[in-house]
Amino acid sequence: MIGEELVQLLTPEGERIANSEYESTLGIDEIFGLYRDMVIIRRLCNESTSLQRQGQLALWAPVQGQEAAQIGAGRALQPMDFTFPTYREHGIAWCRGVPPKDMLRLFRATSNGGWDPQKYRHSVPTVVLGNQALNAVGYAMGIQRDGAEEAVMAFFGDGASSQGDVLESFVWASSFNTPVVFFCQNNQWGISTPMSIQSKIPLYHRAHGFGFPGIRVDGNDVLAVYEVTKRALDSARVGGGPTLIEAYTYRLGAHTTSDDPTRYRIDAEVEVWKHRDPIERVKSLLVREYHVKSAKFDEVITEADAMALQLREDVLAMDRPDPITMFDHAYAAPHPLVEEGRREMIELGVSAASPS
Amino acid sequence: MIGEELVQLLTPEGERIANSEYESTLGIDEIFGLYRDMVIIRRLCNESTSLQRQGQLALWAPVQGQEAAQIGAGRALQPMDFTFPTYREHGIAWCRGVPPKDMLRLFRATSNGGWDPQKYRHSVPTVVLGNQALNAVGYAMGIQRDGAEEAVMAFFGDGASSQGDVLESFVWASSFNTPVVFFCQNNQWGISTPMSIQSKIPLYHRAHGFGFPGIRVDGNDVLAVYEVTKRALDSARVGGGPTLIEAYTYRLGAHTTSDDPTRYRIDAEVEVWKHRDPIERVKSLLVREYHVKSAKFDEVITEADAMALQLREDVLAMDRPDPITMFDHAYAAPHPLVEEGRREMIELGVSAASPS
Amino acid sequence: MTTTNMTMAKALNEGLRRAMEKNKKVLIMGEDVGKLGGVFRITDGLQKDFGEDRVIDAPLAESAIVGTAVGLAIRGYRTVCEIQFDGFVYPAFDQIVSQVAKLHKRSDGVYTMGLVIRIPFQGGIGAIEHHSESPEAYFAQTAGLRVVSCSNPSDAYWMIQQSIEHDDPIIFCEAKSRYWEKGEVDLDNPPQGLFDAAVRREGTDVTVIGYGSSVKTMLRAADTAVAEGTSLEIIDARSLAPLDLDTMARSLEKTGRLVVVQEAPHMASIGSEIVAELSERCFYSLRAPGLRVSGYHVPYPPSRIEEDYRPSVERILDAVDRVMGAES
Amino acid sequence: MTTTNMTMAKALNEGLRRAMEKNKKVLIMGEDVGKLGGVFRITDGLQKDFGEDRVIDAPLAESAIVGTAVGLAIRGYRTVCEIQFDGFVYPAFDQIVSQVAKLHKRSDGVYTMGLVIRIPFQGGIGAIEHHSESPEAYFAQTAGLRVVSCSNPSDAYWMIQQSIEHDDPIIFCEAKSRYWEKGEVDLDNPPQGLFDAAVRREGTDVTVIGYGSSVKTMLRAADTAVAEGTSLEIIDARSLAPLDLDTMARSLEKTGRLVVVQEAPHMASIGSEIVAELSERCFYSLRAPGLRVSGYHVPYPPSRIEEDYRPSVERILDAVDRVMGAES
Ligand SMILES: Cc1ncc(C[n+]2csc(CCOP(=O)(O)OP(=O)(O)O)c2C)c(N)n1
Ligand SMILES: Cc1ncc(C[n+]2csc(CCOP(=O)(O)OP(=O)(O)O)c2C)c(N)n1
Ligand SMILES: [Mg+2]
Ligand SMILES: [Mg+2]
Repeated sequence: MIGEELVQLLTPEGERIANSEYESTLGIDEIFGLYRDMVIIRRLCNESTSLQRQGQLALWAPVQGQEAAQIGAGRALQPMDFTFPTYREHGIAWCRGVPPKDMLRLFRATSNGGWDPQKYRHSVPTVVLGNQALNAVGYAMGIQRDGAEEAVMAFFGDGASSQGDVLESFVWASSFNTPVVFFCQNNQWGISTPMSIQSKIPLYHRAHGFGFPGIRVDGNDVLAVYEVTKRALDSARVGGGPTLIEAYTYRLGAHTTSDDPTRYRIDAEVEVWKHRDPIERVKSLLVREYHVKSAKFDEVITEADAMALQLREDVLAMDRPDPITMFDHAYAAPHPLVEEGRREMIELGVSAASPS
Repeated sequence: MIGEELVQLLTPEGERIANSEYESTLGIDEIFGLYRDMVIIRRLCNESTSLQRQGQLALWAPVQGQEAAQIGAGRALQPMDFTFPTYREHGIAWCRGVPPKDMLRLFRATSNGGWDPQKYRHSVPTVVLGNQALNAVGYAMGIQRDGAEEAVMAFFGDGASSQGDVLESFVWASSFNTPVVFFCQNNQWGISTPMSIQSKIPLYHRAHGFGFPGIRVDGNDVLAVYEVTKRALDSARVGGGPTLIEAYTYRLGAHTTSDDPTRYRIDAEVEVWKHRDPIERVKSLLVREYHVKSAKFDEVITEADAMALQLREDVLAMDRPDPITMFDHAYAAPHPLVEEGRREMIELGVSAASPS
Repeated sequence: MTTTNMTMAKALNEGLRRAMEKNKKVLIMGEDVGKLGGVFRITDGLQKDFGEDRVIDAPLAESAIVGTAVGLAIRGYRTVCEIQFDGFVYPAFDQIVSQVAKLHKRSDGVYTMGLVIRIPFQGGIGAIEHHSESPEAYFAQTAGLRVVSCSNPSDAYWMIQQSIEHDDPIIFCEAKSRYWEKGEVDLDNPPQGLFDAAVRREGTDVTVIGYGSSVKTMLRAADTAVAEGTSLEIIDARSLAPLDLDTMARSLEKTGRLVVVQEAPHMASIGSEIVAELSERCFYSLRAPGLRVSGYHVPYPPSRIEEDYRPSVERILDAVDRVMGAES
Repeated sequence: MTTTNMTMAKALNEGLRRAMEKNKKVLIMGEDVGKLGGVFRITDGLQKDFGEDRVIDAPLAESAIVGTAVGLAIRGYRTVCEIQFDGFVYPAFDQIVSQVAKLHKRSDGVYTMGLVIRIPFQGGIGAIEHHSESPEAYFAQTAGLRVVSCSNPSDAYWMIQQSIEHDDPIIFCEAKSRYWEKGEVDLDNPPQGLFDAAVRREGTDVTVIGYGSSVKTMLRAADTAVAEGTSLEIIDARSLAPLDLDTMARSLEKTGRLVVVQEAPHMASIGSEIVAELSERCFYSLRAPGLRVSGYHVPYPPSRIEEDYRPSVERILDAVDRVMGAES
């Protein structure tokens, strides 16, 4: 499946590859920064998985294996851009500045969102597959009307690519030439559904049928993802219209902590992909080409550990919300049924709010 | 827009064109038959329009300009195939053997269907844009499970091509390699919405992005439509999978009798397309190449007039249904709310049914 | 007070125009809303005057019309989505229920879902299938949405403006069979709040509550009832979610008898809610069971027989007789 | 009578298996229903035994799952569609309302829409958003559909088979929080008809009606009530559309007091319908207004606080106290 059509700037061993279309524009500091981001996200993910095992989270959606796809895309974004994630975009959230503890509110089941989407210019998670693609195109239509040089990125998976909403969003993005980049992480699986059930041909081709560019990038190659995404965003911001980026990658872990992937996929496949680990790849480059010392790598690990410790502390301190908060923001304006419910709950005495 | 990508076997003047991929396999009798079908359908359409003007129909959806697309496709079907039409497929219905008066029940507002879809292997009309594309793929999945050599054809318009259901049907047809031919009549307009709002590139390309063949045929060239459709159906029946056929044509009339196209399109455009009339084209061929005499053409007109007369008679005789029939077939099995309604109506005395 | 006489269709058009003039962030989006002015001409002339950027002809995809309006709302725009006919709102159902209704909550109040989804609803125009449906209860049921209905020019003119100004998402149901009826519109002052019911005619014997196309039928029933010596109080619910139960209960305390009228089948409907709520609130004043006069529980019939499906004067009076005769 | 003890999940699995054995035209289609056996393992092992042609792993598109099942029905197949979670049925809403519900009618009875749409519904499992919804009233309202709910192994085993055999399309709501509870199943004889309500516990003071996950809560409330000297009659509605109003009315004639319990918010809900219908049928026997104990009118909350949203024993008893105290 991985052929010449795939944009790659690094081999799995971390050696540079010449590509006729793209070259890496990043220096040592930036590459090291990407490395750092990836290590932190993996650490965050591991910590969250163990928090879930310990009963501290209701659920967790791991991102192992997809760090390069998310960090490459996330770092290509500009602050003024806006992003529409699914439930698995922890790396993107990290790049947008969302505090890790806020990312976990959804999974601790204390919030259906978790952060201020306008502050971070990163929308709340969309769990219903595909809805966000249309929302992103709409946001991009707003950018056009504002005459702003901004872009929107819509995230979705290989599985969601079959949903009518994602496909309609391609129609609209093309018809209105909206500044939107569709970033599809093809991690080969939609829970137990293999990619082959969603499409017989590489996914990025789908864009061509709608009249805009589609491109497949090695989603485990952070340098390639960064460059491909950056160019698509740059183009979108100045009227170049939409692009579909298919980041070809792999979900090394379970779909979520509720999932049991041994029921539907074989270990050998996972092993193959472990050899394409996105973090090791760039580490090799940093060592070989930039002679980065192991102390420097250790620093990142220390930093990641500290982050994880803090995260754990924050999560444990995250209390069950007062039930009365379920009535807040159900509507923007006062609503009699909401007020009726609020009164009833106060009378029942299950809330800390005092009876009125 | 019409370029070399378009399959054509006849010029607008009715001269044969060599095509590297397709050649006409039809002899004089068959070609004359197609001509006859087209004339009858146009006559049916004119009669229906005037019936509507005279208050005898609630609505009519004209098909002028699209006769070649429908008759070419309709005659390429085999009896065992199954078809899923919209509200405008009068030519297909004709080819399937649906009696003209039954086609008009929907438009006289005496039925939501009008004919026995299993008898004619032609489904009842689907008014909600795009729904039928998925229904057709499901039917095709049934054919596969039966191991039958049959194909399904799903009809839709350029406008409906933007609906999620049509796009999802492409995913499914490709993933399951179903025996379905998608027949899109691109008549350039979806009510007032020009084709350019649905797609910036030719519609037939869309199939390529889903991994199956798409082909554009001159929808006003009945010989080309016939050959292209026949090949797609033949392939589908023996496991060749889906094809999208874009019949490039034009809606010469209004969207429906409720529509006023002068509000959104210019006469000049209509004039251009009148010169591409599908009936004149094949008539020229019959005259030039086969020396068909005018008496023979007159016979067809006589036949069409007789059909129209009969149709008018049938429509005028089509009574308002007994209101009590609204309770029939609402459910297959007895349902208390239906029975309650039926009882109430009988008590009200608005039905011919006697009080129980 | 200067009033102008116009049709409901024109009143909607004028209301939209005024909302667009007042607020540059107001957009209109839908199928055929531009040059054609919509199949009912509600947006006639607006694209010409406000441009293609503000009156957007959409590709034919309802989920996308609503889904992009959600994104526009996040960006600070207020989009009035036109759904061409009631029966075509269902492709957008997922976006409405999962995003429109829930994003304000999910974002902890950061996102304002100030959008309006206009739906020409109910039957009575002799149309083919899917053009005469009553989907209002689907939306009324959905926490996060509000549902209102208009059936006369004054309400049309004002309610559309009030809806556009409102910060919650609003499903705006227009009684399409009333589009061509004329009435007086006071262009200076709204007759009442968006969520208030209106007593259209005072009466003493039976409270008859309905909305949309049914209001006119109810008023005709009231005329006939007078001749029979029965006085009906006619209430136009106007807001279907939330319901103005105070106005309804006040009437019921007076009459003690209730009939609810709607084109939708009665199963889990607005009518069920009104009867259930008022049976609770007015338990001791009710002198007869609250009755519903509704469409039948069958798919909307071919329009040649639709008048036998829709609540008629006769069926309303029949229910009135029953609540009058039920005296204990 | 030989009975076997099994969980509700297993009972559904066995019921599906038996239906597939009996009729070769029965198919299963849904996301992850094959190797994984569904996220709740309801279809565990079925693909292995019946093949990929009969247990179909679907691309991720709900409109397509239902839309193709419609085509399969036209071809004579009976498809059991699995919707992964309640909150993901909305993309299929259009196909369900416009085609599934109406094609039998539109084809004048020629097409049989014998398909079943299985929806694990309601909350109580600590899930994230969209995994705990109660969409049943959307479907109950829709003429052309039938809606049933199961909440114990015996019903699960039999109702799924009865639904598959039935010629009308059925929305099959499974109380997902009850999947893992065990109970006796008589494998030889169904306990009752598909559309019958069941009196789960006899009582004399108050009729408490509910369905799905609420039934167990209602039974617990009945236990507590006994201690307080109040006798509750507990009715599991089972069929939500049509409702078995005869069984309900019979109980109410005896008790004179009604409480309806549901997780859905009360607005235009199944509960509204039950109260409205029974207020009409049992007007002269009702000793207090019928009350509804429902979810609140807000988007389903984060699951850490869901137990304060779902009807609790306390809230049910509170309503019982109110109908008991209302004595006139
Ligand atoms: C409309 C809808 N249907 C079903 C689901 C249940 N579901 C959650 S994630 C998932 C798989 C998604 O796969 P993919 O899009 O590839 O994303 P990934 O999880 O691999 O990141 C499914 C079926 C859902 N969230 N939304
Ligand atoms: C889901 C849906 N939305 C809107 C409509 C209203 N409508 C009926 S026909 C039509 C235009 C369809 O255009 P196209 O698909 O090109 O078919 P044509 O009428 O040109 O044959 C529209 C918008 C509908 N029937 N269904
Ligand atoms: Mg995936
Ligand atoms: Mg068209």
